[in-house]
Amino acid sequence: MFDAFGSSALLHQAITLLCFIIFGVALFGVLVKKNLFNIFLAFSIAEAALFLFFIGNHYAAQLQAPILFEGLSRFDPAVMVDPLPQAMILTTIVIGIAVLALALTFVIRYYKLTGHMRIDEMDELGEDR
Amino acid sequence: MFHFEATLLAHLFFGLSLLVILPLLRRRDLVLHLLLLLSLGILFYASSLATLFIGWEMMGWSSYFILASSARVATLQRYILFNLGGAFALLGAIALLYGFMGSLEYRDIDASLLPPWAMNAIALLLFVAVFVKSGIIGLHDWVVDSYSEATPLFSAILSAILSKAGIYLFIVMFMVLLKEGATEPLLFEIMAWLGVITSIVATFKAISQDEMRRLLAYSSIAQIGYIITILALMQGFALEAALYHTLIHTLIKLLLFMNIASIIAITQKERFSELGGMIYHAPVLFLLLVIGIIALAGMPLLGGFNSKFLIYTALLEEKRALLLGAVMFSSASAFLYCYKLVYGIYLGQRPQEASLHVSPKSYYLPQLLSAALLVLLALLPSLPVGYLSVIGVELGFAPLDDSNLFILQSAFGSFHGGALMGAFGVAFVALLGLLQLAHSKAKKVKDPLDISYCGEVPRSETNLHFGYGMGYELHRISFIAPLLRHHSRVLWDRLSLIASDFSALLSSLYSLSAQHVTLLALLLFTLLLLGGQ
Amino acid sequence: MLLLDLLLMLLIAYGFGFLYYGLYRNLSARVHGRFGPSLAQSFSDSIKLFVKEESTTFGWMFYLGPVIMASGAVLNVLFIPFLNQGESLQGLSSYGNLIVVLYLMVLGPLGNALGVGSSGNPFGVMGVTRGLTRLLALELPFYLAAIGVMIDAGSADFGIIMQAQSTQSNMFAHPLLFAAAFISFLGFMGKSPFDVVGAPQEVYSGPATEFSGKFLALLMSQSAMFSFAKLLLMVNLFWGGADHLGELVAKTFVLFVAATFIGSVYARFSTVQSVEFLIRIPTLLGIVGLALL
Amino acid sequence: MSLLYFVLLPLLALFLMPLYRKHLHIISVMLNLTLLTLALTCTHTLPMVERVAVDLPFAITFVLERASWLLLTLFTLIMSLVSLYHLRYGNDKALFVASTMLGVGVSGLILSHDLFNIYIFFEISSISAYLLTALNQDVKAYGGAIRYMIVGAFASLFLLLGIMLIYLSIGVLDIGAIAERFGLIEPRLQFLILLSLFIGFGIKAELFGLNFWVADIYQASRSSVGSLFSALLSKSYLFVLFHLTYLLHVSPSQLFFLGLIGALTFVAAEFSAFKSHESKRIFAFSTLGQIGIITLALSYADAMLSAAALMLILTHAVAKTALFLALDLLERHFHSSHSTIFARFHAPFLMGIIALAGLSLLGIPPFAGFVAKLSILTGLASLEAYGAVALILLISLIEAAYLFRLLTGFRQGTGKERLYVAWSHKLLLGFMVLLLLGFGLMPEPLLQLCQAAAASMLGGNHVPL
Repeated sequence: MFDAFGSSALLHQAITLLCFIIFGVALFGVLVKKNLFNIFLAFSIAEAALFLFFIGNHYAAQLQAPILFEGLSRFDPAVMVDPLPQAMILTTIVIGIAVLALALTFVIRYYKLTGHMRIDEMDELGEDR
Repeated sequence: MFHFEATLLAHLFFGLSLLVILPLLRRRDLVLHLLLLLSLGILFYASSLATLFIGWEMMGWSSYFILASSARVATLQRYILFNLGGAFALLGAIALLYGFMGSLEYRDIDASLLPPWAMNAIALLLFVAVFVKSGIIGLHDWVVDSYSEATPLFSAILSAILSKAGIYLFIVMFMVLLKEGATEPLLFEIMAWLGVITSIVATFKAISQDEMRRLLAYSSIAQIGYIITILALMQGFALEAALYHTLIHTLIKLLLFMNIASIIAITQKERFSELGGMIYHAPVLFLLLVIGIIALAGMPLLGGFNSKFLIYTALLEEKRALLLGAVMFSSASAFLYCYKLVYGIYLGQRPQEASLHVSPKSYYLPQLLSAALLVLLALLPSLPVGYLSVIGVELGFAPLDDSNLFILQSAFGSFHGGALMGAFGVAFVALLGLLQLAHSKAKKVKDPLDISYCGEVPRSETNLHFGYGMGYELHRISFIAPLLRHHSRVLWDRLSLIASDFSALLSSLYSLSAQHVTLLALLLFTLLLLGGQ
Repeated sequence: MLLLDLLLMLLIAYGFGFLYYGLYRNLSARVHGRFGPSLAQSFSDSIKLFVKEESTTFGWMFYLGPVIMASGAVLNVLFIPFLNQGESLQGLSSYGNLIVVLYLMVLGPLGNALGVGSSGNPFGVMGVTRGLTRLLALELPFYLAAIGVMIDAGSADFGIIMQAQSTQSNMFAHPLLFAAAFISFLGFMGKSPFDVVGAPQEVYSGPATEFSGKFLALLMSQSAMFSFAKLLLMVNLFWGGADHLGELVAKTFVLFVAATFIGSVYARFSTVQSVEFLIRIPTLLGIVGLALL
Repeated sequence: MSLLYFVLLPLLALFLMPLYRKHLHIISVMLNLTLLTLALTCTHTLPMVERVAVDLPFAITFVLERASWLLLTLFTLIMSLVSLYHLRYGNDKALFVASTMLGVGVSGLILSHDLFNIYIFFEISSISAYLLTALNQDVKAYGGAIRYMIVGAFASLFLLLGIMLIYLSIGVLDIGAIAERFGLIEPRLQFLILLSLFIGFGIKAELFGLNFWVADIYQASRSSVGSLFSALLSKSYLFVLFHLTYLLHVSPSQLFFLGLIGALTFVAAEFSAFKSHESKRIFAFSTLGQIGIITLALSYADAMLSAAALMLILTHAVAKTALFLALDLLERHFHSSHSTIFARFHAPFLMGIIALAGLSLLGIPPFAGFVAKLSILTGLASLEAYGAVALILLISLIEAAYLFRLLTGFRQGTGKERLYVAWSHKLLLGFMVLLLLGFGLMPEPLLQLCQAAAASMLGGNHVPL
């Protein structure tokens, strides 16, 4: 699919650029959105952008997926893509989902207690409270 | 060289004062008082700067917690902040010294290795520590409030003992450890003048006080001002004079504060305006107080003169005429508050309404002991000289001559305590006898209101005790009034106001919403990214 | 021998004290254009008061006040040498020194102040307060001058101070110091313009308010002796002392007359005025004098 | 003896929860004491390296050297103390889960020798911290937890970015290997990586500019949780931050920058506390202040100063734990943590504990806090950093002002309530204060441990692959 890019370097640059645009958008969301749900969603987008950036930069058009089957009995960097980033990202996704779930739980509980989920109306903490 | 710490001051403070006062204390503060005692021990027997500092700080906080049972919050804040400020200055000096010596043991300290700038910086820091503890004017705010708000007994400890810690620190640091250091002489010159200015200002402030213990607190500041001045000469005879005065002042302040504690116990009153005429209710206390103030005023016939004499002759020997003039001026001004103290409490007319309690008998013991020692020292002024000289000799100074205990020797003359006492005694008895034998009979008035009063007869509600306001006219004297009008407290209050404004500003940062916090973090990231390249 | 010497000193001081007192009343009356009482008036007053039938007392401290005051005066006389040489009329001066005497001078007044205070009369205390307030400023120039003299002589001992003046007396060697001390001295002698303490126009009688009969007699006698002691002090410090009794009388007399004349022509300062004046002029003189030392 | 125990045992305890769900408080105590014992038995076998490897790139490496051992021991000690404290309050599932996970997280953080593992433990400890914050299950708790999560998620984004950039540029994650090859990276990218890591760890280590959330979080959580945050969490991040800093041989100007940040942290926190009336916020600010000093001291990369900083970490952790636990007692009684509660109770023992721990916190002799502070000051002085000495001394006055204002309440006011303190709590708190006093009077053994730890931390403990 990415054969049109010809070389990996160009491809990587394109991916990097794209990912950081997404990352920027997500950060914008984090900083500007007032709804707590939207904020955590923005965090998920930002994470996703980073995942894409990392995986994308390790993709090489000529190499195979790092899966051990059909004669591939060992990890060989010459033949297959570096498997480590994929393992890392898998782990990170799991963590990210766990954190998101926890965050949303808190948001729901918070909503039930206060009737709102707007960050600019959170005033329960601070001096003399 | 270093068994110095174990000699005079330690014995003096332990033996005399605390042990006299300790049995009198309420049980629940006993632990804290014992801690205080322990801290003094650590301070005096330290052999390294770290241990010295431990004693110094323990003394600060244990006294703070004792004080906390009776003083107001603002007073306590001032007490601990000034004390810690001094302590941290000391810590700074210790750290600086360590930077050059690589050790905190006394024996490893060789001040001759210090470059002049470091020696001067250390000296300045130590000055701050000493000055705060001694209540040098401008840094004295904490002294007066804490003395007047402590329990009456603790005031005695504060004034008689803890106020001397600054002097001890000065002697240990400058005369023992840093003797070889190249301290700028100008610093000592400034210190000498600061001491005497302190004593003058504090004396005037003392005169204009209406509360007994505030008066005595200012008096303590003034007396310690002399000691600071005399120590700044950095001479052996000056050291002896300073130590002698320390001894005398400890005795006097113990006597006076205990006396006032008795009065407070009897009358439950603190102000001259509410007291008066106590002489015929408590004649023994009156006599004890008179002994105290005569000694405090530094008059002959009581021990107070001995140290004054040594101080004056030390200043004469150094040919510091103006300094001596200022010291003597302050000393003469002290007569006024001495008289105010005795008049306001014991003399004049007794206010109507008061009901009287009984003073605890145990309060008399320290007073009697101090008074007896003051009389003894008047008779034998050279009695402690040998003891004091030990310290000077250890530090390499020549000892004072004490071959005849009756005679106090100095380079500028001497006097014979026994002759003074004897002459006064003979004259007193002879004149008293003359008066007694006179044909004329003394008739005691029945009614204390039977006085010559501009041809009128005062009634019982007439305020006849307005003499307690003596010293108020100082406010009308052009060069004293500004001293009484201005308080260094304003300066410190403003400083604390600035700090709390700054604090409000900063703490508002810590109440930002999570989004703003992340925004700031992102900004920091961006700034560093752009700027840090 | 010593005892006899001491008694002689007291007697001289007593006699000349009352003589000068009488002279003072006469001289100032003449200056004011009056005749004044006889020379012995004060002395006979004191004797008369002493033998009065009754004198009022307010208690034991009131009783002791004049005694302490008089003892102070006696001590002053005994600790200041009358002559600058020889064995006689030296009193106890070898047991003390100038600093001792300077402080002894305050002892008596303090004892008296205790007596006055115990009477409960507010006017007495008012006088004492004025006296003490004035004392603040009064002592400063005198102390400065005394410091100058002591540093100059290298000792606080009277003998050495007087010996140091054998070529030139301090009065001429250090005129500024002398001027400072002399102005203070006027105050110590209770002369105008510094006599606000006991001035009847100002305070209802001042410190002596409640004293009567033998107490007042004792106070008058000690005042006479004390005045002589002060004259003596000035002579010793600034005029080289006296070689013999005649010189002593002459010198004290000159000093006394000068003080009386000045005191007779000046108006009275209020307490505040006298403090401000004393701190400004004589203190400045003293400081300059010390700087020139 | 395997280092994995420090991670696996707690996890095992969590998995087996259904077996003893009624006795979680007891299990927690047993678990933490076991871990403490294990940590102590490691003393003679340091340094230890443990590698669980499938194939080389997939290896998980744990390293325990002197510095991390010191912290590990501290963490297990504090965990034990806190779990002992909770023994009286019975079974608490949420607390058990969250605190045990926190233990896993912080132990993993300091043991891991692999950047990605650090990230994982970073997240584990973060999640457990969020849980701990929300423990009270009220508006404050959830509000605080949500704030915490927003800031925390932001931090982990940057940490992840940094790790990704490192792997993209040199293809290794083992810290030792990174240290060897870090110089090969293009300088500008190097800077970006360092900056990302700094933001990631800096937020969690509560450094100035990144720490404006801290007071709110401490206020939202229970006081007993505050002790975990202040003694364990921030210190573990700080340790990793400086471990990396030393290993990556950052430039002197960057170290200076860290020192500056430390000083700012200190100043800003102490000033902020000056006006505060909420005791949990005050303690939070005081923690920040200490972190500032520690950062300042560590930024000099000097053996003596680092030892002093480690000493401060230890003494501060114990003192703060004692204070927070005592505050927890008060909070349970008064249902408030406003500073006025200090004047409303009468309990001599508790007051003594608070006062003495407060003194140690302030660095006042004869407590261990003083030894730490003195070592830092003398260390700074011997490096001729007199400005830093002056700053610490001056600002400490502000610290004294607010701490003593709290303590003043003890002897003031009327109508105090008698507060009953259980003997077990007395024993526990007394033990902590005795620890502080003991190490204050005999600091030598602890100082030596700290010096050894600092040497190993600065020495760059590369583990050969």
